[in-house]
Formats: sequence, C-alpha cells, structure tokens
Amino acid sequence: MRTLLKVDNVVKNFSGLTAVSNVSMHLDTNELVALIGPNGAGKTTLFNLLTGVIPVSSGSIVLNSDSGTYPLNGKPAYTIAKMGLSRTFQNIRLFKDLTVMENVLIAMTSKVKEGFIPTIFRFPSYYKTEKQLAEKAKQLLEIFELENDTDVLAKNLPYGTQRKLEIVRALATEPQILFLDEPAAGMNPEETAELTQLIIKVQRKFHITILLIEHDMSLVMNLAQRIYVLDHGSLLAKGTPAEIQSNPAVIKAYLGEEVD
Amino acid sequence: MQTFFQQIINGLSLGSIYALLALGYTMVYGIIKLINFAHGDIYMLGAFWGYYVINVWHFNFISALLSAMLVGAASGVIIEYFAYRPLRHSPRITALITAIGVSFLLENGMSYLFTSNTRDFPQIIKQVNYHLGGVQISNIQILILATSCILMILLQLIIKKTKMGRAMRAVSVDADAAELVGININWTISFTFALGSSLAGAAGVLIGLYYNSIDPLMGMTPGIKAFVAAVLGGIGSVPGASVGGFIIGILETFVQSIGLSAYKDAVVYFVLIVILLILPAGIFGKNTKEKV
Amino acid sequence: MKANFKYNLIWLIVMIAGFYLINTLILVGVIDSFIANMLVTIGINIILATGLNLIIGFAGQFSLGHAGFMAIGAYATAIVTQTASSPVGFYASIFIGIIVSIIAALIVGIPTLRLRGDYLAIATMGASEIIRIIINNLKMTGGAAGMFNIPQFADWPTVYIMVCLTTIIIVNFIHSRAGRAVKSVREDEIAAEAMGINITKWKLAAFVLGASTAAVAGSLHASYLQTIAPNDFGIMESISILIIVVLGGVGSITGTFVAAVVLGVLDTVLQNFGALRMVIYAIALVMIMIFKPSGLLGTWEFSVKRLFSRSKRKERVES
Amino acid sequence: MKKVVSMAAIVMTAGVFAGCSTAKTTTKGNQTTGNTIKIGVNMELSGAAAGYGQSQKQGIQLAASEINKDGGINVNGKKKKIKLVIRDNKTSNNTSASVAAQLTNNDKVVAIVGPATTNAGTAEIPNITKAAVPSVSPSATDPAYTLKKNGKVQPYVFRACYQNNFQGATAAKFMTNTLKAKRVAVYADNSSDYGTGLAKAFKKAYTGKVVDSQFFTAGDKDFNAVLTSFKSKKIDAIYAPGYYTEIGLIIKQARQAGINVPIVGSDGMADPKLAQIAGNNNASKIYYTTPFSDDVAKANPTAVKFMNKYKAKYNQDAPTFSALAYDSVYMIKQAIENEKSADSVKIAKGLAKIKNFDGVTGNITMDKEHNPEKPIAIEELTKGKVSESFNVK
Repeated sequence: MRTLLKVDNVVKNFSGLTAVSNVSMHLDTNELVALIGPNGAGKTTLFNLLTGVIPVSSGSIVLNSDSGTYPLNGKPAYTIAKMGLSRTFQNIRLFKDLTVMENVLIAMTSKVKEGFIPTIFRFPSYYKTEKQLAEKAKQLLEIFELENDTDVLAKNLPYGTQRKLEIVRALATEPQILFLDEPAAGMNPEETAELTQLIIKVQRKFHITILLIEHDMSLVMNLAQRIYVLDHGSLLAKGTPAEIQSNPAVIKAYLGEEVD
Repeated sequence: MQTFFQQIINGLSLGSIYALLALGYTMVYGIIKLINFAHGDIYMLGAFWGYYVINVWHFNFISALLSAMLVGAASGVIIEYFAYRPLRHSPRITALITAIGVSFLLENGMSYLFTSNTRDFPQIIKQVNYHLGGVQISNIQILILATSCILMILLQLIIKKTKMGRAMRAVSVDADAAELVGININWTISFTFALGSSLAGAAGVLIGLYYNSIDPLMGMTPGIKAFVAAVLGGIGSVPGASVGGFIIGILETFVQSIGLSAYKDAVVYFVLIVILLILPAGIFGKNTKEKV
Repeated sequence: MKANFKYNLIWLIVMIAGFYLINTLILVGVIDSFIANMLVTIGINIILATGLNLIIGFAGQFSLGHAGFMAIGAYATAIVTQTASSPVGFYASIFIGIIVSIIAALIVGIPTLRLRGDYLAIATMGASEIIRIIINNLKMTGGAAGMFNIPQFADWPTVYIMVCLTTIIIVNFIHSRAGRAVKSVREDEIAAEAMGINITKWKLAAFVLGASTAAVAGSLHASYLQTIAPNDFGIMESISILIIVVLGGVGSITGTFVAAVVLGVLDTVLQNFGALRMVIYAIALVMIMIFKPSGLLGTWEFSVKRLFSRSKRKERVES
Repeated sequence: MKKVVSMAAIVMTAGVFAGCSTAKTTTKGNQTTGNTIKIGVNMELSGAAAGYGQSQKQGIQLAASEINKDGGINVNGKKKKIKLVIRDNKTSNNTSASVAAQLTNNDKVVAIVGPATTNAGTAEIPNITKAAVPSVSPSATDPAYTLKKNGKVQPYVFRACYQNNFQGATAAKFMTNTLKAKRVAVYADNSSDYGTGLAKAFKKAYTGKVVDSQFFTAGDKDFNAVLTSFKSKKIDAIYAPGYYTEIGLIIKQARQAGINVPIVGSDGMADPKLAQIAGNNNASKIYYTTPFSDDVAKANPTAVKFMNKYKAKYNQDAPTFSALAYDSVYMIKQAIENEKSADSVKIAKGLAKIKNFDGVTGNITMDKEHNPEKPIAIEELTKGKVSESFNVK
C-alpha cells in the first residue's frame, strides 16, 4: 500500500466565488474511498479539478504511479486520462448516438497505435488490432452483462444500464484510479445493491483505486474504506465509516439534515 | 485631418447600414437560433416595393417607408410560416439550408419577374450636403444614421419593457418552459420575424434612396456583411448587432483609405476571426460554458 | 479475415464494373460528351461533399470554407501544369495542392476549431474568403481573370478513380479507431477528453483530411474544365457543397453520393428551363428540406456486409 | 491483404484507361439539315452577370426575329430561318462548359452566341473546339481569350467586342492628348478580368503619373472611402473601368463629395442606366470608350435602324451590350452567306474572313486573332446626355 494520488491545498475560484478551498487528500493503491457532502458542497467541482476538466486556481495534484511521479495540475484532461485517471459523470455523458461497442472502443483509442496508411488501406495489421480491441471490449462488457447489447445505441439503453456502461467505458481506458460520480443516482434499492457488488468485483479484478461521490449512505457505508466529507468547498472531516458516523460536526452539518 | 474626419463620417454611414440589417439577423437568431439567409432578400423586397409605390402610386417618403415595413413584416411572417415552422424541431442545419433555398427563390424569382436589370430608385428626398469645417455630410446619411439609432433604442425598449419582449426573451432562453407558463410560442416567433423583417423593409427604402440603385441580387453582399456584423457583435444581442455594424463599416472605410481597397473584405474577415478567437461569442455575446 | 477479404473484393468488383459500364455506355454512344460532363461534375462534387461530410457529419464541426481548399488545389494544378505540361506534372500538382491545403487547413484550423457551431462556420467562411481574395490579387494566379488554357489531363476515368480513392480513404478513416475518436468529439467533447481523446488533434485530423480531398477535387476541376477564376470559389460554392451534404443526410456517405447524383441530374435537366432554372431549383431545395428534414437518407449507410450477415457493423460504403 | 487488392485495383483501372478507354470521336462539326439554322445562346441569365446577359439576350432575340421576318438567312440560294436555343449558364464556369456541351452535342447548333464574361467564355472553349462549333462572344474582353497557350489563334473562338489592351490604350491616349491630364487615379473593378485587364492596359499605355490605384468589387455600393482619399491627392482625372452598375454610383458619390474632375471609363459604362443611377446632374464630364457612339450612329444607318427597333420592342434605349450581341448574330449570318453553307466548320471559316461588315457597332473586319477591328470613339456625357464624341487615333 502506497499513496497513489496526493492532493495538496487545492483551491478553485469562479470569478470571486470559492468553490473549493484548500482541500488536501490522498488516495492509496487498491483503496475504495468515498467523498460525501451536502448538495453544492463542491464534490463534482473537486472531481473536475482532479480529472482536469477545469484547471485548479492553486494547489498541487501529484500522481505516484509505478513508472514515476507526475504533477497533474495544468495538464489537459486527455493527458490525465491517459495517465490513468478515469471517471464517470453525474449527468450521464455517454456517446448517445453511437453503439455500446463503439462507446467502449473509443475509450481504448489512446491505448493503440495505428498508422494512417495501414488504416486507410486496410493492412492486415489493421484487422488484427481491431479484432484484439473488440475482444477486449467484449470481455469488459461481459463483466457487466452487456455483451448482448453491443450494437444497441447508447441512448436506447435503460437508465441503470447507461450508468453501468459509463463504468465499463471508464474501465476501458485501463485506469489506475476510477472516479465514480453518483453511480447509484436514480437507482432503486435492488439495483443499488447489485451495483455495490459490481463495484467491489471491479475493484478486486482490476486492482484499482476508486473514489466515489454518493448520496446513498447504505452504499457508502458498505463500500468505503475511508470517507472524506466536503462542506462549503472545504474538508469537514475524514476517517473510517465508523468515525464519520460518530463525528458530531458531520452529523450536524450533514447527516442530521439529510438522512432519510 | 479633414480627410480623417470625413472618413469617420463615411465609416459611420456605411456602418449604420450594416447595423440596420444586422438588427434583423440578430433578433431572429436570438429566438430560434437560425441564420436567416433570406433576411438580405427581404431588404431587397422592401427596396422594390418602395420603387413601385413611389413610381406608380406616387407615395411620399413616409408612406413608402411605412408600407415597405409592412410588406417586409408580412413576407417575413409568411416565410417563417411556410418554410421554417415545419422545421422547428429538425436539425438546425436543415433550417439553414431551407433559408438558403428561400433566399435563392426570392433572388431568382424577382429576377425572373422583373429582370435582373439595375434600376434607379426615385429620389423623393432631395439630397442636401452640409459642410461642417470641411467635413461633409448629407441629409440622407443623417437620416439613415438617426433611423438606425432610433430603431435600435426602440427595439431595446420593446425587448426589455413590453410583455411581448418578455415573451421573446423567455422563448429564446427555453421555448418549452415558456410554453409551460402560457406563452404562445408560434405567435411570439411570428412577431419576432415581423419585427426583424420590417426593419429590413425599412432598410430597403432607406438604402435604395441613399445609393439610388436597386437590383434583385442587392441583398446578397450586404446580407453576408450584416450577418458578419451580427456575429462580431455577439449574435442574439441587439446592441451587439449595432456595434458590430459600425465596427465593420469603419474598418472597411479605414482599410480603403490607407490604400488597401483590394483587400478590404479580407481584412474584415481577418479582424472577425481575431475577435472571435479572443471573444468566442462575439463582443456582447454570452459565452456559455457547459456544466459538467 | 476471410470475410473481410470477401467484402473488399465485392467492393472492388463493384468499382471496376462501374468503370466498365460507363466506358461501354460511352462507346455505344449512350453517354455523349454532355452527359460525360455531367458525370464528371457529379464526381467532383462527390469528392468535395464526402470530405465536407467528414468534417460536418462525423467530426461535428460546422465548416463553411470548403471552397477555399478547393481553390488551392485548382490553382496548384493550373500553375504547375502551365510549366510542367505532362501527366507527371499533373499528378505532382495534385500532390502539391494537397500539401499546400494541409498547411492552410492547419493555419486555419488550429486557432478556429476552438469555436463552436455558427461561430466556427463564419470563421471558416471568412478564412476561405481570405484565400480567395489573396488569389484574386496575386500576379501568379492571373488575378480576377483567372487562368485558362490549362492542359487537360483529367478526363472522366481520372475523376472516377479519384472518386473511388478518396471515398475509400474517407470511409476507411471513418470506420476505424480514428473515425471513432472523431465521432466521440462530435457526440460529447468533455466525455471524449475524459476518455483520453485529444479533441483538438482529432478535429484537426478530420478538418485536414477533408481539406486535402477538397484540394484533389480542385485539381480535377481545373484540369477538366481547363479554366478557373477566383469567383468559382466564393461563398456560394461552399454553400452548394454544404447543400449536397445536408440534402443527402449529415453523417451518411451513401446519402452524399445520392444527393450529389440527384442534384447533378436536376441541375442538368433544369438547363432546359432557361431563366426559370434557378427558381425551380430553389423551390425543389426548400421542398426536399421540408419533407425530408434529415436529408434523403438520414444517417443510413449502405453496407455489403449487412447484405450478407445480420451483424450490423458497418463496413465500407457504395462508390 | 487489402493492400494487395487496392494495388490490383489501381493497376487494373490504370491499365483500362491507358488501353482502349474512351472512344474519342472526332466530329466534323454540326451540319444544318432541314429548313432551320440552329444557333445556340450560352448566356448569363442568372447569377452575378445576369443584368448584362439579359441585355445581350434581348439584342440576340431582336436580331433573330428581324432576320426571320425577312425570310431567314440565305444559304446558297435557299432561305432558312434561325431557331435560337437559349440556355442559362448561371454565371458559372462549370455550367457554361456543360451548356456548351449540350448545345453542341444534343441541340446540334451550328454556332453559339455568348457567353458574356471571359471566364464563362474560356470554360466553353474545350467543348466547342471538340465539337467544331464556332462561338462569338459579344463581350469577352481578355486579350488572350481568342488565343491558345502557344499564342496561336483558337479556331472556333471569336468576339464582337474590343479586347482590353485596345480600349485601355485608347483611354490613356485620350487622357494625355485631349484632357491633358497629368495626374490620374485608377479605380477598377477587380471582380472580373474586365476591370483589372483594362486598368493594366491603361497603366501600361499612360505616360502621365498614376497617383493611386484602387479596386472595388462588383456588388459594392459605397465608394466614399476611396473617393475621399482621392480627393486629397490633386488628381486631374479618374480612370474607372467597370460596369455601369458600379460606375454610376462612383460618379454619383464622387460628385457629391465634391470631386469634379473628369471620370473616364470603358464600354461597360455605355448604358442609358449609367446616367439614371448617377443622376443626370452628376453625370457631367464623364467620358467612355465605345464602339457605339452617337456620332457613329448618325453616319451609320444600321445603327439608327437598330436603335429605333430596339426602342420599339423593349421600350428602352439600347445598351451597348445589346448592340454587341445583335452584331454577333449578324456576323454569323454574314459568315453563312459568304460561305454559302450553314455547317459549323464553314461558319467558323466564314467568321474568320469577315471583312467590312456593316455592324451596329461599326464597320468590322476580323483580324488574324479573331478580334474585330472597328473604329473606336469616346463619348462625353453632360448632364446625363451625350454631348460630344471624340475620335481617337
């Protein structure tokens, strides 16, 4: 176990408004961490900062991967994705008019090198790589029981399945860290339970670190090894589920008002 | 120095013409996000209407102007009803092609009916030149400049102060939500077209009078320039259209006055691109960032 | 592997059969030089429109500057074959046209492809007009008079082969890793970036590829027609290419073929209507758009593979 | 694998068109059979040059109806009527080539009148040459229009108008000799070869000082910026080659800006609409080179006849474009009658040999380069009316 991602004093200002202030956190290898907090606490903004969708105002984000140490702040989103940070989106962002298979294949784009000429003139090497990619995609889809829907357009999938496909797509980039933004949003208790099992399965199978934002406390408490609590853009508390559940500040600011 | 001020006047009067046309583009774009390619041709219709009523029915200037505005408004509403309304829920690029088709139809239909000859517009207002310290300005230039400014203020008032204006703004932000709160979308869009197209009708008479030459293809070049002006100012914004018009007018004049007349359009497009790179939604346009 | 070979072979046979069909029809006199002229125009329009469809339909970037890149190809051929008047010179000129248009596409594309929707359209239109105005004022290009007496090296077989070649390139590009990346940019830029797609790079790739095929079309146009002038490459030319793309269906290469043929034939037939031709053309355009808002074929693609198997993976397209 | 296939495709197709490929039929031109002579019209009836095309069409139709009223063209003792096949080329080079192919192949015309512009005209040449059908353009002015790349004359290409060098040089001489202008500004239309070609020819021949040289584009309406900059440059005259649509506005705006120096132009201005657009009061000290002056007309019964008939038929004064187009039809008639044959190849030969042809635009002799040699005159407008004509030698 070592620190994979180190976040130090990250700040984000939106024209005078501080959305995230001085957040420091760390993610270790093979860890499943949850990020919770009331609506508008800045959770998704923090995700966007970590994955490079928006730049940080100040602070540092450093990745300690097997191959070395890389600062991530200031890097464009696609570079960060290539370095092994992948994510899903709160308001599902699939490639709606493309098939399930294409959605997964696109995430593998940066993993293969294929020259222009062999592609255009269909050299045998082109067919070989395409076949390998398709097989790999199929394996991933099988884990989520989506292997029979490969030619369905993403927009025609049921809502829960779309969420699953987003996770498959994120996994296809071969991430070291997977960021899940409210994966259970809009799901019923059975679906949530199924998803919980899937997430555990994925983490074990791929040996990856997962950070998830979730409002469903049953899911968070079942899954997470550690929890960060965000409120008004700054860290309110951190610790094991048991510690968080008994933290008076958290209960006051968050659980006390929000629990069903 | 005199030359310099004279060129400023030249630029302003050319700019006011672009601004007048750009207002109509920007209104229609603001509400249904359509580049109404036929706008320049409604301007042409207005000019031809003025030509005929003055020559045949001996209208005076005011009645020619007002009737041309009515004709412009009517043709705008008719075009919207038949050509754009069926496509309101289609891809925007489809509506754009339809607008181009309508523009072709008006240009070539008018050429077919009235030949493509250039005609001289009846000079019902005698041109008088005023000299102010060596700088010269004509009464028609002042008229056009004043009309553009008045119409711009009037439009702004309609959009900001009236109930219809509120409806227009609501539809432009979210048509479905506007319908839910009881706004008649069809009526609002028709009204917008009527308003925008009546401006084009008025421009037809004013510009016909100023330049004294009209033909069925007269809407093409200024139409594209005016659209560029609207984009430059931030399409959808009324002050933006005016400012864009004046910028292009002054820029064109400036480029020609320093002897680069062969490249005047190239310079205009170059400046447009540079401004868009700095302000991707034009000068007054809101650059909406997508929420993640 | 074997199946792929079969499909490619079928396409090859279709292409060669098409060639012999046209050749036979010319030999027996069904296709006279008037119809041959129409076919060549259609062929050149197909090259232009498939390239633009790649940019608009697949990469989702609304470009209105296609005529500018066509102009570059046309002038490259006109200028080069003026001194090197041989087939070698002609093919070299096509190559030079492609290189210059790629450079121009990079200069135009790198800054402007950040813009969205209509703003991009206007910026590319402006860029294309700048190219045209520069050509209009250069001595080397003959200014407004244009260039004529260009030696003819592009006859219909050349155009036919070029149509096949550019279509193969574009369709194979679309149905590959590159094509998927480009389509992901069209669908959702933010999600694409989060999946490791460098959106600027792929937008540019599509833009540059489209521009270079436009240059090829320009070269063929110049050499076949033997005369070019800056006014051939104005805003209206860009618009008429756009019309083919939208009429056929944005995102359907098959549709582009159908629309180019339909419009080409329509335009030729209307030649019999004298001054009314453009009026009828305009009415037809508006009518088709109102009754077929997503184009003649929508996003449907013809696929040999689908004919043979039930698998819906799309393969190459009709040529 | 596909590489092999596509290579094979290229090799095979290349083989095909290197081998037999297309059958190139060498036609001997179109023959006239029956009692009508088919003359094609490849004209700009829509698009940017539609206004000029329209005028030319009227001239052509007037000529044809006149000839037919007299019984037709005398072909070796037999009178045959003209049948016009009028087609629109949209002011597009591409379409002009297509129209030429249709006229020569499908309509089997024996001669073509048109197109109006040099660009559309050059686009037509390959197809008419292949079909061996002559074409007379009423207004294609580029000096190289009738020439091949090697400088030899195109066998089937003729024109009825002056070429640019002649007109530009005439204007230059007139500036120096008659107007005594020492400092001149040039303001030319650069959207076609016409304006740029004339400006170039003028600058080459003019011996005084060209103070400034600026350009406008067809469709422009506002010329104040350039005119204001001319104003401060102490010029004696302006040379403005272009068409009446824009030059009319330039005159108007120049006079209103207080520029009262002579404005000299070319035959593109010679249209009654010029004074209407400029306003009669502004149209003074306006000069233009033209084959079709009032002076010439008075001494030329053909022209008087033409002008009266034109006015009767179309209810307007005849513009130069109509006159040139009218002459084009009569030149074809002359060629047919001289050669006693209405076959296209013969007509081409006849056109090349035209000598002392009595046309509306003067007494025409075709030179070796298929340019008509005819007298040129310069007309002066005062208050919108022609007040004087000058002969320039």
